[in-house]
Amino acid sequence: MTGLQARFHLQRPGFCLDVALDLPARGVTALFGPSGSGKTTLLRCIAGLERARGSELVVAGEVWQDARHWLPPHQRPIGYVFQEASLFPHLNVLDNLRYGQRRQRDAQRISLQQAIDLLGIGHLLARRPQALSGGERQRVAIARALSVSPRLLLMDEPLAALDLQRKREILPYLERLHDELDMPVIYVSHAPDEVARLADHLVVLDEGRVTASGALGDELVRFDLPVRLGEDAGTVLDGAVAEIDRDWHLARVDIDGGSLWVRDSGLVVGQRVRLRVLARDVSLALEPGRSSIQNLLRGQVDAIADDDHPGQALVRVRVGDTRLLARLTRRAIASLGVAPGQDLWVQIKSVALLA
Amino acid sequence: MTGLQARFHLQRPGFCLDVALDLPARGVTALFGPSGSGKTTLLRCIAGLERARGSELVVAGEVWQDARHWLPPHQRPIGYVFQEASLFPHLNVLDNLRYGQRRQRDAQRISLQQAIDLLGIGHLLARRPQALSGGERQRVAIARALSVSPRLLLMDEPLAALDLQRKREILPYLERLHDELDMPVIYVSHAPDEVARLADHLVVLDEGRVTASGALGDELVRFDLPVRLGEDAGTVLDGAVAEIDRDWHLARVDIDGGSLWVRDSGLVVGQRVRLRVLARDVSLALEPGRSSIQNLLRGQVDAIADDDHPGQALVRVRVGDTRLLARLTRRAIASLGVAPGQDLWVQIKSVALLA
Amino acid sequence: MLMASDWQALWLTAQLAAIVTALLLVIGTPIAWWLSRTRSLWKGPVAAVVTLPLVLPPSVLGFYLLLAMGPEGPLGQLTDALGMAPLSFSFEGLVVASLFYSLPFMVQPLLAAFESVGRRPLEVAATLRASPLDAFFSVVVPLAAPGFLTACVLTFAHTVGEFGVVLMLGGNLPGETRVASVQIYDHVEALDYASAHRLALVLLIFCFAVLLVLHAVRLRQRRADSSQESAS
Amino acid sequence: MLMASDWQALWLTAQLAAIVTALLLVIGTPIAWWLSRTRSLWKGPVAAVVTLPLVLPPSVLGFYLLLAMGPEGPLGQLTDALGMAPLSFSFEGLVVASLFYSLPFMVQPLLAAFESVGRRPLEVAATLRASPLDAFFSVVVPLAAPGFLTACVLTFAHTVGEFGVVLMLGGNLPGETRVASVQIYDHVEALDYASAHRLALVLLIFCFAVLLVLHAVRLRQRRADSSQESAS
Amino acid sequence: TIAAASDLKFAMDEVIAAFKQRHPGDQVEVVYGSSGKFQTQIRLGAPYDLYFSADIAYPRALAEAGLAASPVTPYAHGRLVLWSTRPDSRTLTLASLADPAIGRIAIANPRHAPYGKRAVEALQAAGVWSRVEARLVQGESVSHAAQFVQSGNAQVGIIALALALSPELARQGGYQLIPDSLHAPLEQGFIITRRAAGNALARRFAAHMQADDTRALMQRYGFVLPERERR
Ligand SMILES: Nc1ncnc2c1ncn2[C@@H]1O[C@H](COP(=O)(O)OP(=O)(O)OP(=O)(O)O)[C@@H](O)[C@H]1O
Ligand SMILES: Nc1ncnc2c1ncn2[C@@H]1O[C@H](COP(=O)(O)OP(=O)(O)OP(=O)(O)O)[C@@H](O)[C@H]1O
Ligand SMILES: [Mg+2]
Ligand SMILES: [Mg+2]
Repeated sequence: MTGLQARFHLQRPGFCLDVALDLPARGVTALFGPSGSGKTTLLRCIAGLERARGSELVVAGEVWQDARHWLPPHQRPIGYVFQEASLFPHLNVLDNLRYGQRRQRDAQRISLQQAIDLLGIGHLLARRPQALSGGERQRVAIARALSVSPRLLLMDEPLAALDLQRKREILPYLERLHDELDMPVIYVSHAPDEVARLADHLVVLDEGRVTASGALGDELVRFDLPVRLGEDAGTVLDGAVAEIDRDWHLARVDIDGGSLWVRDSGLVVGQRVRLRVLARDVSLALEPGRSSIQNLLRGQVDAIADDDHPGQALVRVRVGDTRLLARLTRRAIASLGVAPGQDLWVQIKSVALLA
Repeated sequence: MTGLQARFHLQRPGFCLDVALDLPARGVTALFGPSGSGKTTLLRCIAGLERARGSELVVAGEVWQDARHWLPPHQRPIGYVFQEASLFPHLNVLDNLRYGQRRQRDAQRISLQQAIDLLGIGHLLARRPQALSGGERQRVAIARALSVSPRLLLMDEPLAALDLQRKREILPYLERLHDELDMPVIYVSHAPDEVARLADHLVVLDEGRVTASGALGDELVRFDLPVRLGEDAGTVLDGAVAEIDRDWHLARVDIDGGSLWVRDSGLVVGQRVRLRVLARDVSLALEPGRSSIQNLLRGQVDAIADDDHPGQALVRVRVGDTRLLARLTRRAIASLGVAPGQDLWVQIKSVALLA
Repeated sequence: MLMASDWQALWLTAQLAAIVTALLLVIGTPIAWWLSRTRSLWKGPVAAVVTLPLVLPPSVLGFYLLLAMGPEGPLGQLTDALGMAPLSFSFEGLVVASLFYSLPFMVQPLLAAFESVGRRPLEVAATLRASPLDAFFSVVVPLAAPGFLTACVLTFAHTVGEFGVVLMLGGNLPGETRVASVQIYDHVEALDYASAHRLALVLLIFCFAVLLVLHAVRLRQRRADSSQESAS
Repeated sequence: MLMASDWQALWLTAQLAAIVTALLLVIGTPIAWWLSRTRSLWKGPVAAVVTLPLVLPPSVLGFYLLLAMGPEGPLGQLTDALGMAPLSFSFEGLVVASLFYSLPFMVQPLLAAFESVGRRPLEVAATLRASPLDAFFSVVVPLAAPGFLTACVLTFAHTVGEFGVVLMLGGNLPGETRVASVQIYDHVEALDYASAHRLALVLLIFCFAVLLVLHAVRLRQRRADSSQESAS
Repeated sequence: TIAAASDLKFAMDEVIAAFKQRHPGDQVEVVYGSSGKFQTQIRLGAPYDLYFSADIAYPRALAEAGLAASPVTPYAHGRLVLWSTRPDSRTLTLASLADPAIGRIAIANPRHAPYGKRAVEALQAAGVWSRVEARLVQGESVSHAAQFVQSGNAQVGIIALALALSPELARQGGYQLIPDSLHAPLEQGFIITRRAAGNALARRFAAHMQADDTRALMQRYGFVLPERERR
């Protein structure tokens, strides 16, 4: 009786949201889907901002709405980052932040000061929202949603207007929040790297319907995944740090079937980490050569599938129990004679450490 | 006397825009910079929405503003996509689009119908903006900016709320527009792949000042580039299609110093194309091995520079007159003995065809 | 049910209210727009002055207007110089007086509406080649529509009910200045309550119908908007 | 410069206008809010009815109120049943009458202001744990501030200038119902123009000052906002 | 509290002053206004103790309705005058009004103001009605009619003598009496209202109205006094 069980049915002229969802009790659920597929509408339903007949929503065993109950939005313990920042124009930044803080009912679990620091908005506190840049507004909106110490966080493309550098600062903070506070997050994003980094669970919407829903790792290696991730197709691996090479600032992470070297940024031996390997970074070789590619694993071809482009294919390779995707040209597959069952070397040019 | 020459000085509490710019007469100029660095403010100055003393702006030899002249915004032949879609709430989508079209002075050079089709907003024409999703609004805003057949297009993060698929459809259209219509574009974006794909020219802003400005290719191989492109560091190469391999859907593109195989998507022999090679996709090897990596060039190490992370370095390699960046771990550099002047093999896992 | 003079008075009232509302729309809009945009120090005083006609008792305002329209008064001298007939005891005089008296009802609601439009829609219009004037009509006016409606409703209703000024200045000439409000007043003063009740009732029904139509327009517009929900 | 009775009348006027404005704020706000949110079919008629007091000539309205407050009228019977003194010819009666008469000036501008606030700010407030009532005060009221200001200005000024109703209903009792507008009217009727001018001038100056302060408040608020430019 | 017709304003102020001198402890307030309005208000419970009407018909109606605590007492007759700011104002007659060059003629509203009603009668009796009718403007009261003339918007007014004698008007123009044979008498009367039935002060004031010096005073202010016998 934990997690989030939802069934929404909302009819609009030209659009119909019709979803049944069962999301895990913790972690980040990424909501993916093309423009106009109903992501925002779904978040609004969860927040209680849209009222649809015959809908049901149970969060952590509490009934928020069903045929007889209706918890009004202001009594739902959520935080909501709207797609447009929607700050209160009559309040300055600090008062926008305080607005929610003053009204929270539960114990304050999130330090507003820390959020302010991490989002880099300390110097803006006295300003009116009208005097902020687009990215600044968005950061304030994130801090404001956190100010109520929500028990469920709904974020509608919160990082869309931010530069890479900022994203890199904010993402780990969000990760920590949901890890430490045990606060599930539903996160709409168009950026596969954000999703890969943050999400544990993936829900794909299309024309108001759920077309895929499952654990992130499982979903990503599905060839028929309805989201075309394109350049960002890849896999997510969980592993543990086995060794730190201080001289070269590298860390060895053991995964099932081998180990990979990743950049070290203060890891400790034994720590559990998540790695992301993009299909485009994986190449296959018949013999190990002397190249700058440091990660070389022994693997076996599992399956070959079409890719977006006819000149390319996705090859799934098993390394122990780990499955990796490799993107190759058809010609390379032919010239190396790659076929299911074949043993070969897997070269990984680059491994991203996610968490 | 072509191109755009600008000098703006705008003082705000806590922020000062102080730029002198000289942009080329055609092509796309990408405006890059962290949140709050003044990108929107710069666009607003160019559009005439901010009026700063002692500013100068000359576009294609016409003085738009200087000490004595001031061309009011509505007489500047620009198209502006605002950072927030800013559609007129009292008009439906079609009337929003017609608003500009009715008022354009010059000949209509852009087919509104075509823009509508390409932006996929045909089914939304009768709706009010309030009934659109975030991405739908943004697409309408792009079409509306084009509806005036501008001679200079200013776009403030126009694709931020769009999914990859949509971006992939819209980007080529924007490319074609600026190619065919000879309409310079100034494009604010946080997405390096958009920039790399579209831009010919890069301007980097930081705290209201220009910290870099130049042709995209030149800027990208500068080690000291103030934009930290991170995973997206790389180079852009110009070449010509030399051969088409119909069986494998591949095309060979000759660049200075060698040739590269890229995915073919309807190229013709002799066509000039732009290629993008990310540093993360380039590996170096002492001897050519048998791997799935199809692009192998002979090159010479030019220089080695620090990268974001101490465990890594960027190596610049000369292939003929072409310069490529490779991202390697420090340990790989040591174990292969990579040093300036050294000859070796350059393996390129993936080449993106941009235009 | 009503006497002929009652119908005449009603017709005169309708004309007066319609003309005054139309003229004030033309006069009040630029004033309100200027007030909403200016940063001049005059803004406060001008806004206050525009409201002042309200605080004088109507018959006193009428008295001062009577003085002004007399041969010695500035308005009287003006009409004289222009070779026009004096304004007092004429329909034109009532129109002029009502313009003064009802000005605040036009300007204040418009001012509030213009202030809530903000600058962004105008900026967008400018980038779409709309001149400031064009943008005003194509963007500001539709966005400020509820304010315009309020302003017109208040102005119209108030001109209908206005009576002190008219009484003071009109001379009660049938067909010229004897509007419905004065007529009802006369009935009451003459203790002819039955006539007063009837005329008042007809006036109320007439105005109720006018107001209902205006509100229906607004309502339908709002419906159209919000059947597609909020946001922007 | 003024006689004692003038000061008394001014003081009474200030009290009346302040009390009426304050009460109407309390009465008009929920009406306007309901009108701005409802989708009921009653919306149009109610909005029209709320405006109707405007179209009756004030002294006629006063006459009907007098009937209503008289021993036979519904209000008179009510006060009687409650063991209260009759309302007619008392300050309380003036307050009640002014509430009727000035209601449109409060409701209409508020209605327009509420309609322009839109739904989004309320949604945001709800996600930040504000109950609807809380959100109304913490979000809607500040966002509708220009509308509140307009409403209060019009109500206040109009109550000051109101006179037909007061004369009919108040009976011109010094210290009880003889407000400044009636006093000026008396001076004019008695052909005592000098006194009328003086009192009118003082009244104008007083109201000008009040209005200036109100506008200054609005202005300063706007300045604070827009010194940092538009957008949102 | 006394409710008095507007045309009494100048006389009544002095009457009250004299009364206060004689009865120093007594508090008297006076309110001036239109007689018709007062009648309505008294019917509906206005707190007036004495009602001095410009038209005796109003207090009579009240008395019939049982709202009077005294018989209806006539206290004066009003006189009509032609008043104008023209230099030749003292030579004007009703007949001369027929000349269109005279301009606009202001009268009080004949529907509810007694002086207006009598003015119309006088114009009709003088045989000029049809020639002046189009040039008549109606004021709400006699003082309003006087203001029309004062401000120059009308040229001649038919108003109460009491008003024409007021300092303000006496200063600005001249008057010519209209023979009272041309119209029904402007009989003015007062009553003590029912609410003041037990009010000794009201009785004292009523008595004061009948005193000789008061009558002399009234005469000075342009009222013709009724025969004593008519009491
Ligand atoms: N108020 C509304 N009234 C009617 N239709 C609406 C309304 N809001 C959104 N829609 C439509 O509902 C569909 C889903 O909208 P929604 O905002 O949920 O999309 P989304 O997945 O969030 O898209 P985006 O990524 O562009 O923000 C769209 O087709 C949209 O046009
Ligand atoms: N109206 C204003 N008044 C005062 N300061 C402002 C105003 N608008 C923006 N600023 C400030 O000016 C600076 C530049 O803002 P600008 O909007 O140009 O940034 P930007 O580069 O577009 O950022 P983003 O990527 O977040 O949109 C910021 O520090 C911002 O806070
Ligand atoms: Mg959305
Ligand atoms: Mg910006």
